[in-house]
Amino acid sequence: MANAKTTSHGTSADQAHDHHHYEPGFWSKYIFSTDHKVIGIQYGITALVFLLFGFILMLLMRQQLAKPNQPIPVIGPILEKVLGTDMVNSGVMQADLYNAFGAMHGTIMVFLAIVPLAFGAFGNFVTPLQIGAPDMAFPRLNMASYWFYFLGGVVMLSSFFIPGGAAKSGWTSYSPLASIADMAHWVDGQTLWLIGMVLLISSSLLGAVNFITTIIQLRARGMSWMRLPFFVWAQLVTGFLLLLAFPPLEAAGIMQLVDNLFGTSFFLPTGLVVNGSQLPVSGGGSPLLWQHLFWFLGHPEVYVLILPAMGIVCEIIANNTRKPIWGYRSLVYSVLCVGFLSFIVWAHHMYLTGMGTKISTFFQTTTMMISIPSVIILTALFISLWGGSIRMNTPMLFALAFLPMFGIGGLTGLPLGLNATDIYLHDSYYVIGHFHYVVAPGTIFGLFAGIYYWFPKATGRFMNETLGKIHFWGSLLFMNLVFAPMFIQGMKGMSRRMYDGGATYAGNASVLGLNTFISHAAIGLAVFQIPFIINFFMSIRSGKKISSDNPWEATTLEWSTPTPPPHGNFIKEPVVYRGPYEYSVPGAAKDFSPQDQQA
Amino acid sequence: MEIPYTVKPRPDTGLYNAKVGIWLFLASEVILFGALFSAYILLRVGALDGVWPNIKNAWPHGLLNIPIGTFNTAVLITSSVTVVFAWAALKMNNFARFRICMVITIVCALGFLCIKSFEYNEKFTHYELRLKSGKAYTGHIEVNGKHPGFWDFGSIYNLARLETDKVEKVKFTADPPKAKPGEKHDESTPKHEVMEVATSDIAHLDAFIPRNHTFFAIYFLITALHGFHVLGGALVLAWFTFPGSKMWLTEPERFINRIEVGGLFWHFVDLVWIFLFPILYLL
Amino acid sequence: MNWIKILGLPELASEHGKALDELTGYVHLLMLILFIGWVGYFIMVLLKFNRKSNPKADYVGVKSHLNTYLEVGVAVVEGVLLIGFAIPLWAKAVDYFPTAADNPIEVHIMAQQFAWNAHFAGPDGKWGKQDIQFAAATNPFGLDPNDADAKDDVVCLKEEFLVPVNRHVICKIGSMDVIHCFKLPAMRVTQDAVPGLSIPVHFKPTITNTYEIYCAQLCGNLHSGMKGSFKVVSQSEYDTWYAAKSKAGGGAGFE
Amino acid sequence: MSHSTQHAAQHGHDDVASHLPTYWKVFWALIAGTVITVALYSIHFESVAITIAIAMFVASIKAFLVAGYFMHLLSEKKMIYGILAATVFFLIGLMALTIWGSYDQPNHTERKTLYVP
Ligand code: HEA
Ligand code: HEA
Ligand code: CUA
Ligand SMILES: [Cu+2]
Repeated sequence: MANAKTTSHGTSADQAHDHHHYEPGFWSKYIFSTDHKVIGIQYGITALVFLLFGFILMLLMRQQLAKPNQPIPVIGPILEKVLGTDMVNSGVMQADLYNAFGAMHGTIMVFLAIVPLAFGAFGNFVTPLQIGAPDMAFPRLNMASYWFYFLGGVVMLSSFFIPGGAAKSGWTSYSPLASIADMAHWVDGQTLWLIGMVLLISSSLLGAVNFITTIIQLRARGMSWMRLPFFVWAQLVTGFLLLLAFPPLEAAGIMQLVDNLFGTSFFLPTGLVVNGSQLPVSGGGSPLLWQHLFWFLGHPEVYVLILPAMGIVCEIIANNTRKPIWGYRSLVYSVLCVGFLSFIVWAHHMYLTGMGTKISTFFQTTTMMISIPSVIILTALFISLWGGSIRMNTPMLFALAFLPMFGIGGLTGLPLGLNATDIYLHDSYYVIGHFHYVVAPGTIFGLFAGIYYWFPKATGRFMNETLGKIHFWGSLLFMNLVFAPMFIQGMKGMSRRMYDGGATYAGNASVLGLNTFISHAAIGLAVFQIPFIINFFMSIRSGKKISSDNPWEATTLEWSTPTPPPHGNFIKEPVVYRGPYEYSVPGAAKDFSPQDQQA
Repeated sequence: MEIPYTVKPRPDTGLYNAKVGIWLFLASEVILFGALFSAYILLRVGALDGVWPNIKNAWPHGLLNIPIGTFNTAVLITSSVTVVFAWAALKMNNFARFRICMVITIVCALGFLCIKSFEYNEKFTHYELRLKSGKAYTGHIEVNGKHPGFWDFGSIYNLARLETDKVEKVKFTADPPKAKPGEKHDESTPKHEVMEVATSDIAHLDAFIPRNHTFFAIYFLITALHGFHVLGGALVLAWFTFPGSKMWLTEPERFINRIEVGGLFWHFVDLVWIFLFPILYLL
Repeated sequence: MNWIKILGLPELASEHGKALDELTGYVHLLMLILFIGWVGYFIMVLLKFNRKSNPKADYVGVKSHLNTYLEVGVAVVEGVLLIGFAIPLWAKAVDYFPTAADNPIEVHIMAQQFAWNAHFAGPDGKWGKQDIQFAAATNPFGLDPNDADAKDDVVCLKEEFLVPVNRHVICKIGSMDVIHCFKLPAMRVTQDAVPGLSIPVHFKPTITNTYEIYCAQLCGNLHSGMKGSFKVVSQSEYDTWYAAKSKAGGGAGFE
Repeated sequence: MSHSTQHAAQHGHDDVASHLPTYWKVFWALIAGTVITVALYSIHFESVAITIAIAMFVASIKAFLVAGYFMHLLSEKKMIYGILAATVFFLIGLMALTIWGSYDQPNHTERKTLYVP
């Protein structure tokens, strides 16, 4: 089957008719579909829109940082009309709006853009194909998972338009601030944030159950654990992270919701005084409890952001070096190790909430330990390049750039992980720089690579290479120009979440200029996304047609289905004979030996 | 291709899909309730002294109705055993017995919820009163000749409410002092002290509701969450028992699997209660 | 090495900060070495093994075990930084407190939306009685106006306070509303102000000057403006200020 | 009755029938456990720690019975054990570390009824 000429749509439809005695209508085919590929694409489109939206919020914030308290050109007055003068006054963004945008940028990027794209979209579209399964184990659950996500997104977005505006206490929503930031309104942005989160968490839990079951149960014949593509391993571990790390935040979210709506004090200690009078609550709660429950999710969550990207990068590197991944086993063990350890490092976000020596020693030791498997993964990918015959297509460029970018992000995690150095760096722009290097040029590049790589599978057409390369080089340059200066600002001590960009403090004077620089770079970054958007939509209609079902000459199973794969995916039940990355096998006729190719 | 292993177990794992699915789901539920238990421990251990009347430790324990709780535990245990019997009956090809067992289960579930709502109501009408003089009581109130309660909604009083409603005084029937574990019952105190309290003398007044104390907050939160699980489970089991049981005729093995999976969830709900009961009621 | 310059840190004005800066320097040195090593290798590989220079891929690839040594090396260095530096420095910060023999001065810091307040015991060395019932905008520490010990307490309401140079300062950090973060960049001190807790930090300022207090935790819409400041001055200057302040008394805020 | 019903029935009949007495026993053991816990509570031990320990011990036994017999965990497949082992491990991590984390604080840290430092 592998490398067969494109199976015509006619044939695949005929095949589908064997099982389905009716032709599904528009709604059940594209909107309420239970087909994992359609759901994957729904996830993908929705998440990309949120990604863009999150970026636009940030551009507005960067405008404020570059020119504090000056009217936002053009958009300012519009925002003022839409959001009211509390939020934008004579075109000037108010502090409340800055904070709301900040919280929503973090939330949207993490929970509504990257996770749905990395796990929901790629996981859904690719995983069943790669393991040789006809669909997910629970297709209807899969659909429910998407709609919970969608609903969660709608609730989050609608919070901008209620009185008082969206949640404005950071994506971390620390109590007591989250409970008292908007006391004038009974149902405030924070309330909707929490309801939205509970929906998103439910979505993730359903998704996680489904993915793990699928990977455990629906692997094709011969697809043993050590023959799984690394991407599938990454998805499996990600699934477990979501499954076991999210419930505490769900619990905490419900508790904070009750705090806000019904006056309980889970996270409010006794004797809070706000605006000169005692808060009329019973007290007796613990603000640090929220932080523990939040970060118990929060840290595994960051690996949820990175692992799928690592999986994608691994697939693309193997494919484009035309050689097996070096140290496949060590990759698998490392990713398991990372998954395992990521549950017991969370309090490195809380060093400065008042920690004794013993507990902080525990957490910084585990934090240093978790960096080792990350180093191993990165090293294995680096070493895989050696001896390859590297094809520099757009997916590969993004995958390659992922490595040093993640490297910078990961390395800057070390001084944050050591509590003594974190004393100074905590909550400064250094932290912002650290994690954006991992999630923006890191994860986003991994995801871009995946989009360029699997686009032909989903649509039967390539994306344009020239536009792709423009997109790549522009993004690479401007990502670095945006985030590298943040390390300098952080080192000077500039705090994050500063409405005026830190201008209040004399200590920041020497690095304030960088704010403007970063903001300009962010605009540059935005400009270089335009080729991508054009490319994306144009290629669906008029991209270069693929000439075979396996255009990249890859080995994994998703390439031995018709293009696009019909409902049920495989024409014939696939059987797996070898590992995932058998490229350039000595003595083989071609430089790739697909997993389902006999002998 | 069709999705494999929806009915028959996969040879190498020995499991069918739904079974893996439900156990994964239960794993996340374990962590969910586990997080709430951690919260409970943390809040309780961190409770400050001197906030609750007549109790040295500020955690107002011993306020829940133990006989009712015990009875409810038994109800839930019964429903748990009848679910296994229902499943076993199907395995033994006895559909009639299956249905009887399931009906008992569902009745137990609803019974549990009814009893629980009765308990809730008891708390919503029970008050904590602290006077400016420093005296503190628990008991029942009467405002303008009415006993405010859960059912006539929104009429739970606290000090602020009394003030806005311009209620000048309330009638308060104090509970008889209760023996705490390790204390002797003091026979000399009067059973029910009934008094008229002027609003201006009150330092704090509130029913036994979540906003009054972290204990009630966590008690209501965990039991309500558990209650929703009971309700959800009962609905699913009812579906299997009546409309969904058509599957028994078409795909009996798959139906048995469904009952097994539903049963697993139900046992889990029971299991949570096994820990909840001693923690909330007894300790 | 002058890490302050190399790393672009602000001026250092406390005794313990030197060790922290050095550690920051070493960590960044390690990072730099790794980064340069990897990037060098990376560029070399891309030149050597692209399709043009190497049309046929090698199935096996790298055979040496260099990477294992490298990984073990990274682990060892991390271990050394951890056990040799980070843990002891932390222990010094939170476990070993200046004792009475060190003659420290103690300040209670109270964060509020959006300002910093400071409270000293006054010449009698006794802290005034505090109770929440006295809490008011002008009396954020809730000092009892009838308490004799409170009369001479020094309270700096949302204003600059002074500490003497070269003496240990213990700050007990609290908050009355939300979580703030007491950050003194020049002293290399950071501590969250968590309501319901009073958490101590200590440092020994070495240079006289005025320093800023940052709030480094999002605490509401004026978070970015929540700047405080304190002055490190000579002992005599401090004494004069203290005496004058104390005469005005903790009562200054009671009206 | 369809063909496969009979098949299913043949398969597990004796097997399941032999389990029924066990289920009854477990049921009574659970009831007994409940009664014991309540009874112990009214005895009032000297130390609260003992009361808690005993109550939790009995609850654990009850949980074991429900999970082991009603949920058939005692004869479950390896995969499920693996999933549950990971879950329990992380749960213990969550509980132990949050509680430890809230108590190991810098020297001289104080919890206060009042907000004052
Ligand atoms: C995908 C996301 C992601 C990833 C992977 C990581 C990875 C790591 N993070 Fe990061 N982190 C975040 C996202 C992420 N983080 C976010 C979002 C925050 C802030 C949250 C907030 O407060 O809002 C944060 C904050 C944060 C803090 C808290 C800082 C503070 O608030 O004071 C700490 C402290 O320990 C930390 C540490 C680490 C460590 C040690 C790793 C390690 O796992 C890193 C291991 C990797 C390496 C060590 C790289 C190894 C690579 C090489 C050796 C090769 C190098 C190659 C070249 C350079 C070519 N992170
Ligand atoms: C996954 C997470 C993620 C991602 C990807 C990003 C991406 C970016 N972030 Fe963000 N950020 C956070 C998570 C993330 N961020 C979090 C958690 C915080 C902390 C919030 C808090 O304080 O609570 C934060 C805070 C934060 C700050 C600090 C604000 C402050 O403290 O005051 C800044 C400042 O510059 C910033 C900038 C940026 C920029 C310029 C990008 C850019 O890299 C964006 C790049 C985006 C793109 C390149 C979009 C591409 C999209 C398309 C091409 C769309 C295509 C669409 C279709 C085809 C339909 N972020
Ligand atoms: Cu106070 Cu930020
Ligand atoms: Cu982390």
